[in-house]
Amino acid sequence: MLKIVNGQVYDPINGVRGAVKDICITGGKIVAEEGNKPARPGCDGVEIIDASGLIVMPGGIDIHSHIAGPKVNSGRLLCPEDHYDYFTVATPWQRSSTGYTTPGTFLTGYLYARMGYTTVFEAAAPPLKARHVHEELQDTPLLDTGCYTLMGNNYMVMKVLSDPDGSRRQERLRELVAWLLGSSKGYAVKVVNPGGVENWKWGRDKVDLDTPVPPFDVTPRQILLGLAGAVEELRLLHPVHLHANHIGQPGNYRTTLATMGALAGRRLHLTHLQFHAYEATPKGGFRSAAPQVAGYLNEHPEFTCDVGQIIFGPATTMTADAPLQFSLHRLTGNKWGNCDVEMETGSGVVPLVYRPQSLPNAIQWAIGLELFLLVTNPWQIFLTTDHPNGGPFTAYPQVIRLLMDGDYRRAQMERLHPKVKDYTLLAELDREYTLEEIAIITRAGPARALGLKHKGHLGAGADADVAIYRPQQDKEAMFARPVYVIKGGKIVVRDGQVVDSCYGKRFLVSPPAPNRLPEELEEDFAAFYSISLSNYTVEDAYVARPEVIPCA
Amino acid sequence: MSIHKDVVCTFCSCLCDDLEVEVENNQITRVKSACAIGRNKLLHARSNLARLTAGNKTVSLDEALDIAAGILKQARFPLIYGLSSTTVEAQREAIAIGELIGATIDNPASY
Amino acid sequence: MRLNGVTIEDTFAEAFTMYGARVTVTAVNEKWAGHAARAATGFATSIIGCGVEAGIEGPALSSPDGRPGIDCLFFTTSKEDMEKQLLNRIGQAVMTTPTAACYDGLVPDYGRQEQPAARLKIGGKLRFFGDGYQSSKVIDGRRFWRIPVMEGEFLVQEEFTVVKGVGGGNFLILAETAAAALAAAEAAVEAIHAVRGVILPFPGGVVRSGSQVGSRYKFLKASTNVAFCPTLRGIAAQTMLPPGVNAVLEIVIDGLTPEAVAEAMRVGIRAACLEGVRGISAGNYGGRLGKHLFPLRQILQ
Amino acid sequence: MKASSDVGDESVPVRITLFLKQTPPVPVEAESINPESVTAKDRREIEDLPLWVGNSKERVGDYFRVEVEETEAQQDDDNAPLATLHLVGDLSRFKRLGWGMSRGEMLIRGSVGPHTGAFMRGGTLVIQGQAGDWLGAHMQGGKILVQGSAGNFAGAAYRGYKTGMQGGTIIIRDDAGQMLGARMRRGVIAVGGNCGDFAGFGMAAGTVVVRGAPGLRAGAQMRRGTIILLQPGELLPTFYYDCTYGPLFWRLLYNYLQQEGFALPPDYREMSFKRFSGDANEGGKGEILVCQSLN
Amino acid sequence: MRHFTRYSTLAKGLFTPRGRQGKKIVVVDVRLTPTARAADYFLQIKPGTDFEVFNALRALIKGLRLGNVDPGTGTVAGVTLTAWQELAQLMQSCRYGVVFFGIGTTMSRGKEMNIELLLTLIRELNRYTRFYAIPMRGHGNVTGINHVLTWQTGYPFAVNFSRGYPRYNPGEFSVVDMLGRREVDAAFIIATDPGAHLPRAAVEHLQKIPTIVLEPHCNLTTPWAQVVIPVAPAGVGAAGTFYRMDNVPLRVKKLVDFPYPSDEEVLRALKERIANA
Repeated sequence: MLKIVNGQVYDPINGVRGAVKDICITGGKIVAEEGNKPARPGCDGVEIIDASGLIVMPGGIDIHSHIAGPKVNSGRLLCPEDHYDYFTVATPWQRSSTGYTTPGTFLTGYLYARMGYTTVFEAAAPPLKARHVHEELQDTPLLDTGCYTLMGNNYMVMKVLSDPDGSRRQERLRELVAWLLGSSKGYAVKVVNPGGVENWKWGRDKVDLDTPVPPFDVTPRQILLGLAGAVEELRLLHPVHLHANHIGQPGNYRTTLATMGALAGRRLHLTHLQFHAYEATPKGGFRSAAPQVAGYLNEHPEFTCDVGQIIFGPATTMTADAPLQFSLHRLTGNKWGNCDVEMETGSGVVPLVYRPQSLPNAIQWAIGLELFLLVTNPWQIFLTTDHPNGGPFTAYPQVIRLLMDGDYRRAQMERLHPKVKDYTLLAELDREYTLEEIAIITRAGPARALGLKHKGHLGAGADADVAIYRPQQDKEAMFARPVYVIKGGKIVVRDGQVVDSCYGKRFLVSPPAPNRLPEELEEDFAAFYSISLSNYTVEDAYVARPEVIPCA
Repeated sequence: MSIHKDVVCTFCSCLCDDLEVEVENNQITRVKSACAIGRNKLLHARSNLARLTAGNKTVSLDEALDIAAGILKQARFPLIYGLSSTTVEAQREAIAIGELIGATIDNPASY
Repeated sequence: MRLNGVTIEDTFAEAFTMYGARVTVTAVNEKWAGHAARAATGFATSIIGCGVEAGIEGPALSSPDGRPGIDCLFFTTSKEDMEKQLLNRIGQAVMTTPTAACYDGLVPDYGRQEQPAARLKIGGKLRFFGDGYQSSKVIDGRRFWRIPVMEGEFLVQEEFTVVKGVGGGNFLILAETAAAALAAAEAAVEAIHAVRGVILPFPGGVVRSGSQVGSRYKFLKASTNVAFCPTLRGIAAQTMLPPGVNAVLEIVIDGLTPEAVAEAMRVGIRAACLEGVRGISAGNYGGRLGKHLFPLRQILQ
Repeated sequence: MKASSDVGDESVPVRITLFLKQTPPVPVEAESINPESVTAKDRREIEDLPLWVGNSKERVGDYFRVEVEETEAQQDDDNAPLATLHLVGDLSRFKRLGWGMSRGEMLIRGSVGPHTGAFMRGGTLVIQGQAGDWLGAHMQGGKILVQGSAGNFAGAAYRGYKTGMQGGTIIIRDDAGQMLGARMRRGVIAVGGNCGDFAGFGMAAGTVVVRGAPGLRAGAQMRRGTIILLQPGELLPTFYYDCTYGPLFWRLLYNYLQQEGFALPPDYREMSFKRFSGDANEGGKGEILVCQSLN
Repeated sequence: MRHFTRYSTLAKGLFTPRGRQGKKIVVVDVRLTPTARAADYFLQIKPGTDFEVFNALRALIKGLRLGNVDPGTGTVAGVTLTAWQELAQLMQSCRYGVVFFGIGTTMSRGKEMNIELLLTLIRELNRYTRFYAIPMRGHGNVTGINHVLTWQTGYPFAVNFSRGYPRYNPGEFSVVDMLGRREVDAAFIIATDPGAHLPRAAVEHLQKIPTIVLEPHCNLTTPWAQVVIPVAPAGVGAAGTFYRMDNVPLRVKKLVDFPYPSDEEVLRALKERIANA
């Protein structure tokens, strides 16, 4: 048994706002305190952590990060220069590894844990290569993980959607989504630029919500509504996880608003919203549309989002949004890797550097922070950098400081291109996040949005993932180096250093549907896939510690 | 007799995964759908097997492992090479060994 | 004090700080280097009307490309003016001259200890004439621009050094006749040519229309030097002409250092003390104009 | 007061000489050996500097006999005087000598292994022997003089980087290998002998001079910069002939090379060149100047 | 070996229902191979000119002229300019193109620079259409070791751990170079046959140092290796993951029992022995 005593606890799900409270841990779970019996160190195998004067929070949860799988590995492969100067040396409890914006799997686990994060979701797994995602997650220590299955440009999904018979269409789609999730051992449905990736493969330009997309002539709107419907019918805990169309393009906030409008009243998670909140300027540039987008979110509590804050410095952009990556390559002249996953999706990788003196980058930076500050309900907005697209996740403490410390934020604004004030209103925003709000956007909120009832809080029954920080004026320093991090009841980080190693769980779902490919599609699979159907499903061997989260 | 369907051929990197393999008495007796080389490789998988030796003497696996561990631990600039026809699961272990002994790891992709 | 029978008046030449730059022009031969240098330093007698004072200092101390070269000196009252003038003059006079190239001549620095006042981007701006085809080379820590021209390439150094120099060093030759004044002035100019670090910006090194500060007309900053005009000896109260003097000529010296100016004055005055010269004086504004004072008698000792 | 006088005491100019005692059995990484790291250290301290011998950490003293002698050596530009460092012996198994050095002088009487002078920022590195691969890779300043030949990737970039050498001068008296000055962005490389394929590959700026026979594909992928071939070689068809002329900057460069110890006959100064611009696939703003005639 | 029938030229797909028909196959090689015979076009180039080929194709696709190559009679790499122009046109105007390249390109003069240029060519072709490049990997799971090394260490091959963390430098830490320079003092060979495919100098050095081999069958390395530990071959006697040359991971099966443990088991035992010794 492990007992954390006298800490100031921030546990928003249980309404604890800084009260001094003891946390008891047994068997990897948080348990109710047994009366007032003082636990004595050394007795009854009780280990005590004296958290007097320290801040105790649930372990951090990253709802959207690219940490494992084919395109992350392409990024590592493409950029050895990202790795030379950033490495860990092997110790008895730590493997060696390298990488800054695309750390190796071991280092990814250590770096997250060293910030107090204990759960991370890989945001994009193409089903055909899902085995690869799981192989990497198997090698990612100290974290509970899961992955989202890409479906927004899947041929079989589009084929089903092209069925004119409405009820058959819905049923088939439900079965197909369930099967794709099951085969890929995914946790949620990920949609990336629905229809747009496929359209680009045909050498065509960007799509609007109602542009028919070859080869089945279904529209992005149909894909989106169809998948959202299937997700609801399957009672998945996390709604459609959407990377909307027109990412990064001036004027795209209209598409973002139209997308939200199409799903108003239903649940939806919009990822890296910063990249989708640009208003066009007459000269072809963009300005912040954070007020419009945040305004809409404020009236629609059914939606959640994560920000995709950009961080100045190097980043490696990687996404299933192949057309975006191609245009970034053309724009920057930087190297570009692209991968086409036969029936399912595309993807691309381009390294780049965000610079405060670049006006577009400065505006992007400001838009991200504006969204944080303008969305009033912290349960609707979560901290991400869309790692490593907006910058590495290791910058989260810096973002937390930007949110909590207005003076620091204003000082950082001075580094920016001076014209940024003409295109954003960040300078006028004085809101500062409280510790409780930080606990919501980094833990409690993502847990709730993911439907993980035993995560993101410190009540009895929760997984014993705890981060203990020393309060400091400099919030970046505070969140960068927890005093303790406890994963599944085990102390894994002390004073910001990894002291123990273990591997976490993988979250899976089991939707109420037969776990097989709808019969009508078997022929297509056999004809058009390059592998046999029986070799498609990710075997149980690839998930050593599964945890199936029951559907609602 | 048992029939394995959708078998993956590991001969080359095409990894054709539609082979049908018949096994009888722990012997592969028939291979369908494979190319000539793949079929041959499967049919003769159990012939010409290597022998457990150390310094040309037959040894037990334990002894061989002891000798191998001794060589690798002592080496000051060891090389781990190959890994091109084995599983990722084995490759992982080889990398872990490489890290333990401070080796250089390379595979045929380097030339 | 008398020198060779000429009275050296007990006065001082009053000079002021100017910004100076040395530009080395090289070309395939002396002829074409001369064309470029003369054009670049042409019409640069006085800051009052030309915006710059310039002249040929002499054969180049060092020629980076090993070809015949000429050092030119330029003086202005501000760094901004210097940049404007060098851009115009190098761009219009050196870039245009066949085979000519242009280097910062203050390398090696002209015996100065203090830091240069500035380095002006000259080649670094002229380069845009290359319309995107210009290219640069860094050789031994210095950047040169190569601008494609019809004959080949114009090579010009990216930066030119500007130092604080001295403008308006001077002396006056007070002679019995205009002919005697001219002969003395020519002798002085000839002698000063041997001195490095100075130029005589006026035509032939001599100026006859010396000026006084201010004027009765509001729109003029300077006007004729009434005190030394022989035709005004009778009516002008401030006349400073000794008896027997019927013509005065002035030698004006701009230099990179006060020492160089003093040296030029010394050799110039010595050479000017010829038959028919009554006295040597200097433009002295009572110490109001500049911080550099060159007392004639002290210089000559 | 005391501290400053201490510094004064320690900064007597010295020459430190390391004599190789035994050839190591496996490659050694010796970035610990450069003028900065040995300055103001006594013999024992220098002997205690680390060496990576294969996969184990050993000491400089295990492989070198160290001699420290006071000399009249000149003051370096920077505040404290630096030791002049001499290394004696066949060091071709030693990697990373002079890695990142920023000032002082290092003289190696023997051959060296790969990465010598990589990331160098200043000072002078003289190698009286052969140099391995990646000589002066990513160099930013200073000067490397190799009196023998150098391997591949001299002045080049490591895998993945867009930019290799960013300043300084590398002079190789004899031959150089492939990828000479690949992806360089500033600086001068001069080779007295022949060089391998891909000289100046992907250059963004800077100058590569090759006196002997160039390999194939010189200047492939170059965006800007200059390759000067004093002996003609085969060029890729994405280089276009412009004109034959005598660029003035060559005279400046000639003088500079002469001054830095890269001797060329006097008539080379007046040479005219065929100018080719390329690589057209990358915009064509680079140039290859091929010696045309000696006037 | 079924690349032609199952994956490339003959394979039918959603958008290529007629298989071989409707596809254009171009083979560029130094000799007439069976593959070349099956192609629509065969361009026989001079050995070692891959770089020149890619360079010229890049230029032609951009509409650039070639210096010193006569537009009418000129050749590049031994093939007429006209043929290259046709190929460039074909590549630019196709709907979806793939370049399969093999060790002829990676091993001929220019080596990795050939690949860099080829990939640049492919990148640029994507301004006009979709174009891809796939390396033809020989060994069954060489793609897998590249992947696992990359996700664990950050680098795909030539990874050195001598200082306790991964470092990468092909040429310095690659097998042929290290053995050629006689730097290695012990070798551990797993699931490959260096005796059969490494250059002679490299093999000679291997024969001089203690070499341990993990290998199911007798091959050209086992006779002289100091320690030979036979294992069950993957995909026959042991299950596990293989990555196809286009990066698709598949699980290979165990079909029959072998008298030997799998590589994985041997390696794990060895790891523990080393760690606990």
